[in-house]
Amino acid sequence: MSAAYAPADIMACAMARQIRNHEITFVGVNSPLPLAAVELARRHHAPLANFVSVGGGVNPKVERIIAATSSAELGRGSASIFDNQEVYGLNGRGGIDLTFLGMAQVDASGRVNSSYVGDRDQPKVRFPGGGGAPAILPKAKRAILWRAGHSKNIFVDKVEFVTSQGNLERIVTPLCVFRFENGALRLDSIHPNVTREELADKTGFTIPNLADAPVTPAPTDEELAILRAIDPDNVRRIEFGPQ
Amino acid sequence: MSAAYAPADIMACAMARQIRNHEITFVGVNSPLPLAAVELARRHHAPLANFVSVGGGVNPKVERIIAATSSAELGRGSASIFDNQEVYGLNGRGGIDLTFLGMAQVDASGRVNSSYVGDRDQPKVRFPGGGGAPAILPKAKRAILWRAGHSKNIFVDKVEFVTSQGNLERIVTPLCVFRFENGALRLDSIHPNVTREELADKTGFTIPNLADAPVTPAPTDEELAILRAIDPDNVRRIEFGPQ
Amino acid sequence: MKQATLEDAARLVRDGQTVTIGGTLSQRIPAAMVRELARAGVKGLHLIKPSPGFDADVLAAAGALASVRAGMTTLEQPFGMAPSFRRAAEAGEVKVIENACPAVMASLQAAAFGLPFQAVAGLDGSEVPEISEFARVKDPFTGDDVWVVPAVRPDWAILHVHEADLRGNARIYGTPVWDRLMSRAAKRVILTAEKIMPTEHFVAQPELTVVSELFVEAVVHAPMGAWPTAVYPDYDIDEAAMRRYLQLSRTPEGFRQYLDDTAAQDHARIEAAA
Amino acid sequence: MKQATLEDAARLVRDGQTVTIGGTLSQRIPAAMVRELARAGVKGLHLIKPSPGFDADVLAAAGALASVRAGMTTLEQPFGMAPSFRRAAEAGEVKVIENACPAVMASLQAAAFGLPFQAVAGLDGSEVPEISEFARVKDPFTGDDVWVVPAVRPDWAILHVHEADLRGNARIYGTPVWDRLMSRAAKRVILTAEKIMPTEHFVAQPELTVVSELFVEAVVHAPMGAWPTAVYPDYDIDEAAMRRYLQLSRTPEGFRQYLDDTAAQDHARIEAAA
Repeated sequence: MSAAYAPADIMACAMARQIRNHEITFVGVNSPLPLAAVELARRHHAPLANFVSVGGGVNPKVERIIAATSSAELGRGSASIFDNQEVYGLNGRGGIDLTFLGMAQVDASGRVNSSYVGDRDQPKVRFPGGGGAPAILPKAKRAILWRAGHSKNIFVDKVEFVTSQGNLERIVTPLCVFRFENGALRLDSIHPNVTREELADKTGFTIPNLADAPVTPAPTDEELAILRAIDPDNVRRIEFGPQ
Repeated sequence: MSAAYAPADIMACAMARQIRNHEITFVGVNSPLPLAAVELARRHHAPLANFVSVGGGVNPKVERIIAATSSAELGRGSASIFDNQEVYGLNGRGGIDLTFLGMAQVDASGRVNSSYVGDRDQPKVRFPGGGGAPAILPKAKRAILWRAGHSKNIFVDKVEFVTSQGNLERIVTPLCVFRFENGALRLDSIHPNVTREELADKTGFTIPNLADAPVTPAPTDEELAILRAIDPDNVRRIEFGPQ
Repeated sequence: MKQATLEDAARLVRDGQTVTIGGTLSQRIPAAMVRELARAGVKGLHLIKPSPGFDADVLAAAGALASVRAGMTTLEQPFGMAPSFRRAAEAGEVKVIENACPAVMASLQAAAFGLPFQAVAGLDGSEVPEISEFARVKDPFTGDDVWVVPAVRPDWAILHVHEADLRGNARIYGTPVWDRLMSRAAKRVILTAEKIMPTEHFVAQPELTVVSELFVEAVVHAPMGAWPTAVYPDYDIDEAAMRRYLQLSRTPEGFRQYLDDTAAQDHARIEAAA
Repeated sequence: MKQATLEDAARLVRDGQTVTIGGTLSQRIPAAMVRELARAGVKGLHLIKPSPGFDADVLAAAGALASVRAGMTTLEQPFGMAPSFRRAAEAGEVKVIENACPAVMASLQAAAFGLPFQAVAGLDGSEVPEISEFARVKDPFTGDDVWVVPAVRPDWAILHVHEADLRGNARIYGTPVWDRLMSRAAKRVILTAEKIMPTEHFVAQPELTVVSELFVEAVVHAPMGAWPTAVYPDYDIDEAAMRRYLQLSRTPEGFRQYLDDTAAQDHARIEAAA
């Protein structure tokens, strides 16, 4: 039995559980939740995980979760500094084991659109762009996407434009975890207190194994205690907007 | 009227006179004579010449001429360190105004062989290789070659293999200075006390303007004084072997 | 020119030129110089930068941008996307050369080494190369197809650094992000610096120098020159100032007011430093 | 393994592998490790290095080299060319992949960024590309022909550094020559270090770290580990020792004696340091 927790907390736990000792995990910009996940993992089950931050650190000391993960704060306590050329060199030669990547939209086939919707030269919606994802998704051994929302505008049947695709393993949302298998998204687990109806309603494609998938293990007291310790101000929830 | 001087001295002076304020001059490995020329120029007529050394320095302090010019000593007093990637980046984007390059052989058309003579897989003579010259000669705005010897084995009519060619401007030897013009080597000047006969005898190609070329101005007292100050042990003469 | 005022340095940048700008998103952006470019009314700039943010937004609000070649443009959490950039992109006023960070990096690397083009790792399955300035080349050694991008050589790299001397040597503490590469890729560099230090400071530890004097055209002493973006470890993002900018920049009049409001401060800080 | 003896680290390198070796000519060569490879009797190595020197000569004398991809191989003034390398090359025992320093660099850069090939600037008029592993590619953006070289990813980068910690972070003072690139291009790195320092030393100025712990397989504490080559500013070339090496290495028996003579010293220095 766990204490009360927010969607961001179970997302951080679900992400943290994928982080392994000795592997190299990369966290890029705009990533307070993955940052929380890495620090949770390092303090919980994976103290020997290697963590490369786009903020320049190789195994930096993280005392507090921050919103702007491109900050050079994430070089603090590191014994070396990786600038962005280093990061993409490491990625290009296959050195990243696990990466977390944000995205604007994803479809039933695991294809990501972070570019635009509508006409290319005068788009209806301009997204930020894929960042490094078009090159990281195919090169990292495992990629985990996340999004702090879950709606039919985000989880679509077929994206209009493919910004990136590749070695997608899981997608973590406030409602569930998807797993990418044989070219399609399946339900890995549904979060506690989310109904299968609600999930189906808010997802723009048919989930093949909606009925069978297990429930995501709730955050343990230990996990929640660590999250509170490293993030007393709940910065990890910032992507959910004002609470 | 000048004091007595060695061939290395007039060579250093002839090279130094080509160095200009504000330009970027590059000196690579195995280059005590060019190093002496640069430091002479900086202390004589070109105090604002920029000097990039393969030893890592950008405008390093040079107190003594050294034999091994790849030494990191040539980063001493520099405000930044250029590793070799930096040097070849600068070269590739056209940032080197003047370069000094050694060579094994050169022919009447200004083509350099620093690779081998004879069969490629079992050469009669294996030279050190062209180093960076194949990429520097075409990219530097002006290149000055030098060689501490002058014989028919060095100055040949036609090289068997072209290691490099390009923006050759002059070649400085113990006997003369050649100038490269319209695809051919001409005599820029003949050193004092060298006869035109001797020069012709020791050169493996016909010098078109042998009779007309002027005499190289002898080192001035001021130039010689600077050379002695920066190189009291005559390291600049080392390429001539034991004296 | 080397030692320069903000105005003098801004005048170096001409209409229609290609610029690359240091820092990333809302981190170590040469914001005072970017505002001065907006005040100077420069037009038609082509921005190449893997990860623009506050810089692209201000230049978009100023109507100074013709195109942006970027992997991702955002102000990052807690601000979200760059709204003026987004507006200009959606209106078709700014041409977005859809890209990926390492592809923009490759265009700059090619420029830095004098190469006509460079390959980009990854990109399998992405449609980005199909709608942008990429080309397929057959690897002559394996026969495999690979995406390549052209060299792009900016006229200017505009960088904000922790420390510079008046010759143009500069240090950045923590990640230099893309600044090292930018300083090599561009034809010339404009520096704004938190502190001006004597050359001996750089000579004492030359391995720490990120930008060499050889590359630099102008050095502006600009304390707080990245404000309201962050300069680690000196100051963090000024969230209130950022929100005020976001509020004002919604309209052309508001943006003009923002430029006017910040002008005195931008110039006073630099005068006080001189 | 990380912390290792010279013997343990040398055993990592297998017959027929591709290696790149730090330093240049007679500067900061990991000479103790190179001698140990010769003692271990490793054969058929492929050396890729823009500017080999003492390393190539020792490995050639040991009969350990199958090929050398280099721009220039020499011991530099005041020693002249590398005589054992020259002898092996002229006898056809070592395949010389005729090259240019920036082309070897390009092969390593391509490896470091995971690219199949890279273009090389310059080379106009040179016959080097015609006899070596180069290919002509048409620049798809301009239609111009350009020389490219394949990526070469060494199995090992063997580097001698001023300071390392036991996790593999390392500093080099003065020019790192090609070592920074080599540490990224190779699959894994073997370090020998003048000094072992605590990790806090690197954390205090992380911008000075040239090699990251992520890349490193083994760290050997090897004071004077570059002897008889130079480590600026700690020690210069030992000219007498270099001449003794040149004298002994003229014959196989002499070279064997050289390895034996130096073995006690190489190992004693490392034991004393441990």
